[in-house]
Amino acid sequence: MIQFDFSTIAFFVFAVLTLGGALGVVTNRNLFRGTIWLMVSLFGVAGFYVLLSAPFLAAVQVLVYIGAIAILFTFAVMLTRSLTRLNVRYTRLWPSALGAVLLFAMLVIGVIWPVFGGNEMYSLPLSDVVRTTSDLGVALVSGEGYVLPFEVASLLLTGAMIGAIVIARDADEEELEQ
Amino acid sequence: MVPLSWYLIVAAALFSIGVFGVLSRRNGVAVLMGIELMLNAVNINLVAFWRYNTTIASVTEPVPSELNGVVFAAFMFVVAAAEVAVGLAIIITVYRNWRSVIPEEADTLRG
Amino acid sequence: MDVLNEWAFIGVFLVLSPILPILPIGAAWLLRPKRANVLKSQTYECGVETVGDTWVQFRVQYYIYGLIFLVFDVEMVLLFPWAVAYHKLDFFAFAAGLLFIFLLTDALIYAWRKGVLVWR
Amino acid sequence: MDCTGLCEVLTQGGTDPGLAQFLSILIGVVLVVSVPLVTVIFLIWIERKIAARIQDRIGPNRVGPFGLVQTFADLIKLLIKEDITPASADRLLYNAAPILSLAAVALIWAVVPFTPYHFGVDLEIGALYFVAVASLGTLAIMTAGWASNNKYALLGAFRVVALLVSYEIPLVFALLVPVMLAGSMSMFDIVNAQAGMWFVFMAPLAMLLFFISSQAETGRAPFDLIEAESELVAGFNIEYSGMKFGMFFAAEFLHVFTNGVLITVLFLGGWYFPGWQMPLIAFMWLGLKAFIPYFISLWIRNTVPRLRIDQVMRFNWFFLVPLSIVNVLVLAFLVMILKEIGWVPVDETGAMALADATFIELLPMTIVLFISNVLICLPIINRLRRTGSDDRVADEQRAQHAIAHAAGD
Repeated sequence: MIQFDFSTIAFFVFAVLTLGGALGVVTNRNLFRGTIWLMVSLFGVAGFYVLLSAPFLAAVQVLVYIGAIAILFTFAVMLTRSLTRLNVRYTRLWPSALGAVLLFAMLVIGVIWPVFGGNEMYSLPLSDVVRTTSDLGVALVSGEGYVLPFEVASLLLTGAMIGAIVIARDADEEELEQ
Repeated sequence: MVPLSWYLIVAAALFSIGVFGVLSRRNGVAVLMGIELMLNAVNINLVAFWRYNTTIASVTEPVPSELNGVVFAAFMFVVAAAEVAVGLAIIITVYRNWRSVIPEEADTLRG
Repeated sequence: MDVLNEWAFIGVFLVLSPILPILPIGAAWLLRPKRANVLKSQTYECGVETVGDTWVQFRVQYYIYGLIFLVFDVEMVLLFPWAVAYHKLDFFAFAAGLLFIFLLTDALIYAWRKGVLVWR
Repeated sequence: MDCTGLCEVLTQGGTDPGLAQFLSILIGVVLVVSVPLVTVIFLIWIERKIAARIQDRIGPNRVGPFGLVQTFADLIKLLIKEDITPASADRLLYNAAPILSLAAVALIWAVVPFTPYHFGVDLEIGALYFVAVASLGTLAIMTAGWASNNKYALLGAFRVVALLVSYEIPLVFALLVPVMLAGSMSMFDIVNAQAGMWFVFMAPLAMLLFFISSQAETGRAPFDLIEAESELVAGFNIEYSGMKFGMFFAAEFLHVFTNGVLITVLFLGGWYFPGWQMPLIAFMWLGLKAFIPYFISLWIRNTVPRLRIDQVMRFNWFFLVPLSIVNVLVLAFLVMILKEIGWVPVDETGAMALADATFIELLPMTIVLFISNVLICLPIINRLRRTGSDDRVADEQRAQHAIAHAAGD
């Protein structure tokens, strides 16, 4: 059935990294450590991208999440300082744990296993060939491709940057006045 | 190679952990971390479906729709980045004004 | 499967490269004197005992730099495929990339005009 | 998976194919890892010698011939130094940070093509891999600062991270230029595209930007204000001692040379040298060429005074970032136009292909691009000069004002 070759072992390693890291994020009382766990988890996700033959996404995952979003999270943790020492404060701990377990069970038993589990069609990728980054570039900017979302993404980023600067700057000016 | 359902199960587990994080934490930064986990679970699904479901007709002539999974995932990065940037900026400002990072306590706008 | 073979190399590299620093640190751990005492392991700040929190209040400025960096980093996600495909693009596709850069430069100009880029 | 070379030999010798493949990968990794390991030991000696000569000293000369064994003596000294972990530190992260710091630099070497036949691995996304791996170093610094649980360490880490992320933007924009010219992110393809003409002649500005920002990425003078070892506390590594401190320094020494190698691969034509091509000599060319940016980096480190943080930030956001964006735009536009008038070598599908072009074919294109770069630079240099003198005048006025004020009291 399932061969234990290199990629299968790698799959399990990345699954452990991803899910273990995610559990670390939600259970750690210290937010900085939570950020580090988040990075471990997202690093595992980058590994999945490699296994799924999308190495470009893997590099981007490391670049964007570990290089930038992690830094942003640590800055935010330090800027809202007293919280790092806050004892862990959960609201609705058990209801939400139960809800999450139920959600998982529903997804697996209700959707994933009946639809994709025994289906031979989804046991192997349909084609061995994969597209390169160069093809991705052509698809992103060609007229019949994704050029409109491409430009909208740029607008979204511009909007997010201006918005975030406006919001964060208020706090900065207030502080300088004091 | 592992079958598609394994990726979906891992993604479902990641999504559920993210939901747990969002629902149970009171700290705004921790809630955003949970949302990041959920977004990444979605991304795994997008790329996995793409990998297992796309037929590539010809190697030399790429059709844009053969890359939809990767393109969607790339746009998800954009969305995630915008969300983190604005979300954390709001949390910082709320903290400076109310000395609190608990979303429920910033309720001045409530009618 | 050739691609995975390459990445297997990176995977092994990823596991082995921490060994490079771990070996000397481990050797030092075996050889070095271990005579810790309370005074030695205090926080090294200025000789006087540490006062207050380590988590001093930081300025929002740091966050704004991180934020602009994040936006440019994500821009790279979409620009690198464009740059790789640049050699075979027609003029329309090329102009789409230029428009993308221009739109983001707007945000930079806004930040510039608002003066948030100046370290105060 | 394919099985060639060493793997093939092992399989014929009776080893299980999977094991043979794993072994061949393992041996490859060990070989590639050992290159930076051996290099860093000699780099420390070279750097100390060069620094000493610039400062009119002799440098290490007691242990071994020309002091060559000095580094090993220092290593032994570091091995038997006491290593203190502060009581209030986060032990796990405190110990992980120096390991991650050096590993992040060593990982870059996986994609460096040494010769046409000797390289770790030729990733399709090599250039992006290098940026992604380098960002692990930023996280290591942040972790070190936080885990030390020390005000100065944390402040130092914050400043250094703000500086690193700021200078990463011009670095990545400069990296776009060789990627655009070669039409690939693979380091191997980038070197091959320089067979006829090195990119340094087509895009000198991009190389300059890459060099300046990589100098900042290593935290060397004039960008070492965070560390400022001669006047301030050490910054993010204040609490580190013994071998862990040594690892941060080894990472820095190695990073400088790694940047030299990367500049060589991206802009100085890698293993190519006019009229002389052989595998082993190719390796030598790469090393020799890498020494040029490395030496200039050391030269700057030992002669240029340290800048203030506001100056460093202003230099980046008001000069380097706009300049790097303009550089990419102008280059993209010019190459597009040159392709229309037929000055760019193309393959049969009409796509730009520099790899098979000869020096003569590339010459017109290179001249146009070079002149455009000079034209961009001229107003920028003028602007920099004016800003510098304005600043100086303002500083002097402020000083005089202060003196007059003091005398008036």
